[in-house]
Amino acid sequence: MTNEIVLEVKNLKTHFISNKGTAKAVDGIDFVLRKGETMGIVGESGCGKSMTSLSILRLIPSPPGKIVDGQVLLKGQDLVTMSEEEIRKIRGNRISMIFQEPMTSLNPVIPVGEQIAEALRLHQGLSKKQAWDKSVEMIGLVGIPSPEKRAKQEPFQLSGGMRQRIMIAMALACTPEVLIADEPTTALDVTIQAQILEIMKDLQKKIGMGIIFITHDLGVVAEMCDQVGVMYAGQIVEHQDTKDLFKNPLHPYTQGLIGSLPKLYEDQEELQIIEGTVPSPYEYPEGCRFAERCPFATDICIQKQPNLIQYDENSKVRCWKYSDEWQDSLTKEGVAL
Amino acid sequence: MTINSTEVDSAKLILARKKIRKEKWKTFFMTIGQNKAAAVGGVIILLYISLTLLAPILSPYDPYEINLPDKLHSPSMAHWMGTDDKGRDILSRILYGSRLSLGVGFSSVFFGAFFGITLGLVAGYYGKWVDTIISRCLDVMLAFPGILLALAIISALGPSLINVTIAVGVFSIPLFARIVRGSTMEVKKLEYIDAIRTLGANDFIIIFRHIFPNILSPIIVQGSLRLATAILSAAGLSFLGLGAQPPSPEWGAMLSSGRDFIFSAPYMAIFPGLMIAILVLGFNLFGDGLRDALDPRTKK
Amino acid sequence: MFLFILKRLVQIVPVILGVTLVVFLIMQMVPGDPAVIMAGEGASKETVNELRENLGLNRPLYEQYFSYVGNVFKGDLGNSLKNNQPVLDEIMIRLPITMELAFFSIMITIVLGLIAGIISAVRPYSFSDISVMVVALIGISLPSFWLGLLLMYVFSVKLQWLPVAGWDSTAHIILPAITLGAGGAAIVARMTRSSMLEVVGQDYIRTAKAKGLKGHVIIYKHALRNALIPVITVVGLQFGSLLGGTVLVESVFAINGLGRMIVDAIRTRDIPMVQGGVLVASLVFVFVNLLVDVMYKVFNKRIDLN
Amino acid sequence: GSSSKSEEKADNPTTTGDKSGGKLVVVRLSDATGLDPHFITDIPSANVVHGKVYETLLAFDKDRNFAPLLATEWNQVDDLTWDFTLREGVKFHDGTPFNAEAVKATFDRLLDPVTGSPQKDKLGMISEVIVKDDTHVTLKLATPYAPLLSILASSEGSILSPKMINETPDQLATHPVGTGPFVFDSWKSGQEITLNKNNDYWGEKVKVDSVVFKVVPEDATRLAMIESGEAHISDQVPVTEIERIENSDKMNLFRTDGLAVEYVGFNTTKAPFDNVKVRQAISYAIEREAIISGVYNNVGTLANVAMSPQVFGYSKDVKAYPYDVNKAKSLLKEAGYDKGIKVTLLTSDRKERINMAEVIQSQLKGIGVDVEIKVMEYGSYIKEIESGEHQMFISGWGNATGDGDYNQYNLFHSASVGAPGNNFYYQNPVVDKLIVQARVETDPSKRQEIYKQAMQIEMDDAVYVPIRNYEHLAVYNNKVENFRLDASNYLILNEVTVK
Amino acid sequence: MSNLLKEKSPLLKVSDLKQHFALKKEAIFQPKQVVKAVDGINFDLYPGETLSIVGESGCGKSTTGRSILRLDEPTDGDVLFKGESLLKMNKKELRNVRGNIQVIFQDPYASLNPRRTIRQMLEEAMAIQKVLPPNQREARMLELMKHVGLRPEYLERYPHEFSGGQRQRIGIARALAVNPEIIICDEAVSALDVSIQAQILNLLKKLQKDYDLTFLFISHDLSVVRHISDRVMVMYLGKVVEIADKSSLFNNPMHPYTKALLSAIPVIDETKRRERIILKGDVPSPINPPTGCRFHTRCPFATERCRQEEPLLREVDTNHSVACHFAEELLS
Ligand SMILES: Nc1ncnc2c1ncn2[C@@H]1O[C@H](COP(=O)(O)OP(=O)(O)OP(=O)(O)O)[C@@H](O)[C@H]1O
Ligand SMILES: Nc1ncnc2c1ncn2[C@@H]1O[C@H](COP(=O)(O)OP(=O)(O)OP(=O)(O)O)[C@@H](O)[C@H]1O
Ligand SMILES: [Mg+2]
Ligand SMILES: [Mg+2]
Repeated sequence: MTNEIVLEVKNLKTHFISNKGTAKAVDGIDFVLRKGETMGIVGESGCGKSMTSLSILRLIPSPPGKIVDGQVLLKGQDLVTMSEEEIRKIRGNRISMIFQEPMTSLNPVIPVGEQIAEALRLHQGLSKKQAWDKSVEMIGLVGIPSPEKRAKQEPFQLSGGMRQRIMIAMALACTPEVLIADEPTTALDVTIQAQILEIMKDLQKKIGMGIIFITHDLGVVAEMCDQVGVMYAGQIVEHQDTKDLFKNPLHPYTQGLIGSLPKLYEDQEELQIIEGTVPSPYEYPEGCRFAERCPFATDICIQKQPNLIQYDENSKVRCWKYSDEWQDSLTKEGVAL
Repeated sequence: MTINSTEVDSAKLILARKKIRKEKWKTFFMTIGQNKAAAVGGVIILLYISLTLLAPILSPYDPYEINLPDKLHSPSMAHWMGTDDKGRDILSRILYGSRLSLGVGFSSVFFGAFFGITLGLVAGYYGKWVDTIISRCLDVMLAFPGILLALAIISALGPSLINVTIAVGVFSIPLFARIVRGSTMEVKKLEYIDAIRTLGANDFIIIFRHIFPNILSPIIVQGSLRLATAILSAAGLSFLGLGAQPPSPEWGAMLSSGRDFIFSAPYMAIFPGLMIAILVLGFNLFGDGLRDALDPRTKK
Repeated sequence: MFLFILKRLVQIVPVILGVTLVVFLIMQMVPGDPAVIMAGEGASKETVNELRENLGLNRPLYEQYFSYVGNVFKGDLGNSLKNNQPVLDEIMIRLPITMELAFFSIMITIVLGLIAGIISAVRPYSFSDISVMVVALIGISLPSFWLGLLLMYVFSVKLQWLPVAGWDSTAHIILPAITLGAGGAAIVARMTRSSMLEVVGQDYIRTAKAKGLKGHVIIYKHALRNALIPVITVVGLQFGSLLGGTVLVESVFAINGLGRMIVDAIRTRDIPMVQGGVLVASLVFVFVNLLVDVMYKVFNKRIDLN
Repeated sequence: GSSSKSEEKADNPTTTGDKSGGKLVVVRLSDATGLDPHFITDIPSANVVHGKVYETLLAFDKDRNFAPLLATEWNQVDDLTWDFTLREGVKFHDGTPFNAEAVKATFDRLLDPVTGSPQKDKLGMISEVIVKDDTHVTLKLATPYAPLLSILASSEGSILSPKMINETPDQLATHPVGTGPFVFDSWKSGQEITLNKNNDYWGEKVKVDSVVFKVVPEDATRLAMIESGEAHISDQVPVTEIERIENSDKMNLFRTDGLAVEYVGFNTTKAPFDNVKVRQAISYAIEREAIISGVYNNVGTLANVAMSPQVFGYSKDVKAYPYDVNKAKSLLKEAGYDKGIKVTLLTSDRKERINMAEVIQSQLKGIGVDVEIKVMEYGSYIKEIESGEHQMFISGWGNATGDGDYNQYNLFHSASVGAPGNNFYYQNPVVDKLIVQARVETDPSKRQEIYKQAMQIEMDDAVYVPIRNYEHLAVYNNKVENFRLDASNYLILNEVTVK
Repeated sequence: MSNLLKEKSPLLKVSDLKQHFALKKEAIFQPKQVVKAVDGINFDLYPGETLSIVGESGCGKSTTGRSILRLDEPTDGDVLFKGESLLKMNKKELRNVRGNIQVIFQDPYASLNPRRTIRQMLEEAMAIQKVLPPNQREARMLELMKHVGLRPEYLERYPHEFSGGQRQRIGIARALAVNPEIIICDEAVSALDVSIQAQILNLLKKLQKDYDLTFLFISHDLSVVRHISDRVMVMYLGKVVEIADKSSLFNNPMHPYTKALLSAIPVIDETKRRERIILKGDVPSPINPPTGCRFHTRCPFATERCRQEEPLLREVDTNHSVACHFAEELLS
């Protein structure tokens, strides 16, 4: 991990403020992404994965959404405080996104080639003709046969897999430094998913961008990512290199998550489960957000929020269990592990 | 489980049930209340309804009493909205007329909704040839520009407020039917309908207990917007002299007789015109607000 | 596409047949003997009977209907009872006028409606949005004939900027077209707004933003085209009520159009005229709907999927 | 540019050059139904051609005396024979000369059953038209008929081009060809009819270049057009606008007494109006003066019988029932209706009539008669009163000829029960006899006396309540001069000038 | 275990089931287009077992389930429930027998009527099938709620007041209310997060034991399928391509499609990853399915024969049937 840092997110907080109250969708996210590296973000539905990715490019629906705190540094340049005009020049150019739903993320009435070419004309100042040619080239690059023909078609004429590839082509057209992929394969079949993941890996090798890969599928993470952040209730609760995470999950939530997956090559009578439900983003508990469901929770977990602490060189975890206070709280209570 | 604990349980349950009912209404009104437009619309409608009920108390004069020497007084302290060409107090007539105008609106929409919903449910649920036949018939009805259909019906039945109601109702049948048919086809595909079918429910239960309640919101929205149009259409028919019979103070008829005085005594047309416009506005606001409030997309 | 249009054209036939049947039946229910009305005040019984015989009003109903439908397909809509002119000729005098009025009104509806709707949608809940929408709501709520009289009073009688009534010059078109188009414009404005707001919330708009496109490109290139799809349908439906609305507006502004012709014909029990008029009005309506469907299909190719 | 300016000029009917007489624009409620006098049954249609395109043998002058027109002299030889001397040097608009043959061709067409003219009956007593020479013609009658001249002076007596009659009779309905001061130009159905000045007219030529009859159905719109100068004359004026017109410096009002009357009729065969006491009670209870002033704004005069003072045979000595509520009440009591009755009052959808109905409804409330108003659109209204299902109805009777026979025979003779006009379903042998007697009586003063007797009986039987003698109104822009309406509501345009 | 099963008579026997949907015609002269969603499939379902159907989106899994229940009227074939033909029943007979086969649907949001409380749903279900005398239903409802792990006072609530996992439990309770013998789970856990999914899977397993249920489990998630099933059936474009005991199928997939499918699943444990077979192209449309073997367009081993001749489903090993001409050759 000697590569230069391209993106650094510091204490990012995105809240939704409405008359129902404040939903802390993203509540203090920190991470670092290096050139050529893939970072995975996993977590259950609603934990704030998408909002994190949208916040980076300031695409959260506003109102009611608002970035209330933090920095997003692209090679040291803060995106959060930039003018709208400046960030527009970064979007689709230096940082690109791929969205979850290939069905709805393309404009249904514009030929796909044009949808790609549009960004090229804007950011790279290409002529109409040049942009179109480049766009056709990109479509070929993501493995769609007869790209000239496909470029002229509209999204409804393409299959889901093809559309997602178009999305990838669009995102990569301007050779961005950072690619944010928000559940790019969730809507696809496994065999198609395998195709897409393969293409993404190939292209990353060619272009060398850093990827933020958002998913809830731990299997995909295992295959795609170098390091993983596990999110729970708007926060990162654990951050490790991928191999370590699956070998040695630190946070009780990560442990529960891995445990509740049915294993493909093992027989299990019963699956391990995490009791309870995720707290509402409108009213997070004061202490650890997972405490309510945590088999190890003690008083301190309920009273005080843990910080994301450095566990070892490449691992961080947000859990009292790994803190210095843990032993104290246990002895005070007199509970033995 | 002992008998005792079940009893306790069911007592708890009944309480819970009551609370839920109450809250259901409360949330309904809250959602409406939160939508400013709907709230304004609702207030306007309530105001009109109370005018309707209180007309006998509020009216300063007999709305039918002809008093020729007092004709065409412009608005004054004695006659806030002036008097008409027969010396009747316009305010009193408007107050009494709200009954008729609202009545025409509500009953025609009810009429149209009743047949429209039934046809729409049947067409949407059974599909196939039933749908084809009903849809073609609706096409025929829709192919008539609405007011022409109403005109033809009224000239067949003779001009009267009831016939206006029927005529206006008839041309809202296809509108309701289309909406209901569409929603029915949508809801029919949902899994909970499959679920009730796999439980062995018959068509009647499926249509009326499971589909109908779930397509109510577009119906209500459509209904309140139709009310607006119905009142306007009825006024239009009265304008053509095909509506309420004299001396009834229906607003459309008042407006229609006032149009001869649009230059010399404009208040005769302006007040009923305003009353119609505001009422229609009320229903439009309410319907729109309702649509927003009931739309699951905006709710979430 | 060609086949689609052909299919739709074929479907029109039963609808038109249905229309003729309904009009025919309704006109049968209408009280008032056309022969008596034609003969005029104080005509003798013999005259009336003679007239009735000549008009074929003594034949059984179904016979009258079938011979009527047969003639319709030959392009013969019969003769007016009133002036004995071919109904088709009478209609052809007025149809262009009504179509012209409808055309200009629908233009007003579309242009005003779209502009207002876009202004509103670009900055939702802003002052301009709210004021445009308030005006739109008022526009919907005004009875059209009332609006027409008010406009006439202000612009023609008081200010004398525009002619009062008639259909002779461009200036004559303005007030009736506004009167007729206003309600529709308001509806289109509201539809455009809500449709735009919905489209703006769609994933592909987010994609467009993520590409770094400029705001106006997003609005006009990505959002508007999609937002127009439901608007087209509304405009199509609007055209229907517009045809109905011509009845009132043509009365107010003394325009010799189809709507007024039908109303007059109903009043005078000129049955062939009513039948012909309603038939043509329905045909126009049905064709406009076909046109709307075709446009809808062109704009929204996704429909092919289902 | 200049071209647009000239267009503007052409558009504006009031702009006239020195020489040109300009275009006169007349706006009216409804279009003509046809322009063939043998088929015209309504005044709005007749108004377009009568005295403008077509001329009659003789005409009424301002004072409703007979004046020569196409005939210079006439002479009743005996009860059944009339001689006419025709004007020389007159040509139809199509170039055909006007002569005795033309007169014969016209009347033969009218009387030929094949033509199917609804007006045939009015001149049905003519048995033969004899051409003596080019300028002399004789009418032979089957029965003596006193009112002959007045019918000949009406629209029904128009003389048509024999060329048209022989060659293209079907076109007469849309393309009238007569001898009048105006030449038919064009008819845009439902919109307007244009007549041009006849530059070859035999008499004094009209002052305007052309006249356009435009259809403008809305009262308010018509008035706005007159006020703004967009149109010049409107012959249908809402009575409620009189003050405004009179106060306006842009508009003038023309009023003239008409030949028609308006009355409330009873169906004498339908309970409770089969009882003469009930009819009388109602007659006492209606305050007619209030209607004239309140509803009609004093347009027209209080009628005493169902015949206008302008009509031959009128008598002012027959008195209507005075307003007397007590009498009315006691009569009702006598009739056994002291607990009140419910009746329906039928009217057509003319605004003034509806207003009148409302006022009557309110007046009759005073004697405990509960009136339900039934407004019917004209066609249905006619059907209803002809079917005899009605009770009380508001109606009027015009009189194109100005003769009492047209009035009494159609309204009260038992032969006219139902469709022809006796919608009272009134049958009184005495009255029948009197009416027939008046028909053949040639002595005007004796005829007058007979009509008076008949009318007195009708009044005693309280068949109807006379309300109003018509007064015709027209509004015209102050750029128009020398305009008048005649008693039959015809526009007289011969001398009109437009500034 | 599978041998034991075979000795029992099947609870449900599906033979040559076909479900073709006619597409709406665009124009009068256009030939009729048909989606062959399910195109002649055979299988048996034995009492007490869990048979899973897997395959990619659109291959006809749900349609199979719906055809069995006659939610869509099948085009051809037969379905025997305890030897009686479901397809030949009239409406009334069908309504009566329906209580025996219940469904749990994929979408926990769409499968509950939003206007009805849980109590109303359960009561109605029991009333329609007349499972218990009315006075005993209350107790039964409370029992059901306990079984699926919901609090009894939730009976009065409306569906929108529940989370996805809770809703799925309600759906399960409703299915159980009428004492069914077979439950068809159509993607019953696909919409849920893994932690919730685990809860529901455990619940289903428990209920199967308690009530002696038979499951037809439709899913595209192979790890879930492996966890829950006894036997697995793989479908591709409306056809069964392989059906076998779970262990046999997962350890020894025979059909090239099954192999590719299994290899495409992302696996956490690196040591267990198979060599990935990346299939080319997209799933063909069921409107004009390829001739011969439907998989030949994407099959790395396809030959001319595959293009011409449709392979039949044949038993290659005990309780392991596959529809591939070259199953044996490919094994080696
Ligand atoms: N418009 C909004 N108003 C209020 N809250 C919102 C809004 N959009 C998102 N949220 C909240 O933000 C939180 C995070 O949402 P986000 O979409 O980031 O979740 P996610 O992790 O991407 O989930 P998924 O896996 O379902 O995509 C959610 O709990 C949601 O309640
Ligand atoms: N009512 C219908 N009309 C027309 N085609 C249909 C209908 N229902 C299903 N289909 C088609 O039949 C095929 C099989 O659909 P089915 O829902 O059974 O697939 P599935 O295997 O359940 O897929 P998924 O995993 O996406 O649920 C699809 O191509 C689908 O489009
Ligand atoms: Mg997300
Ligand atoms: Mg499915």
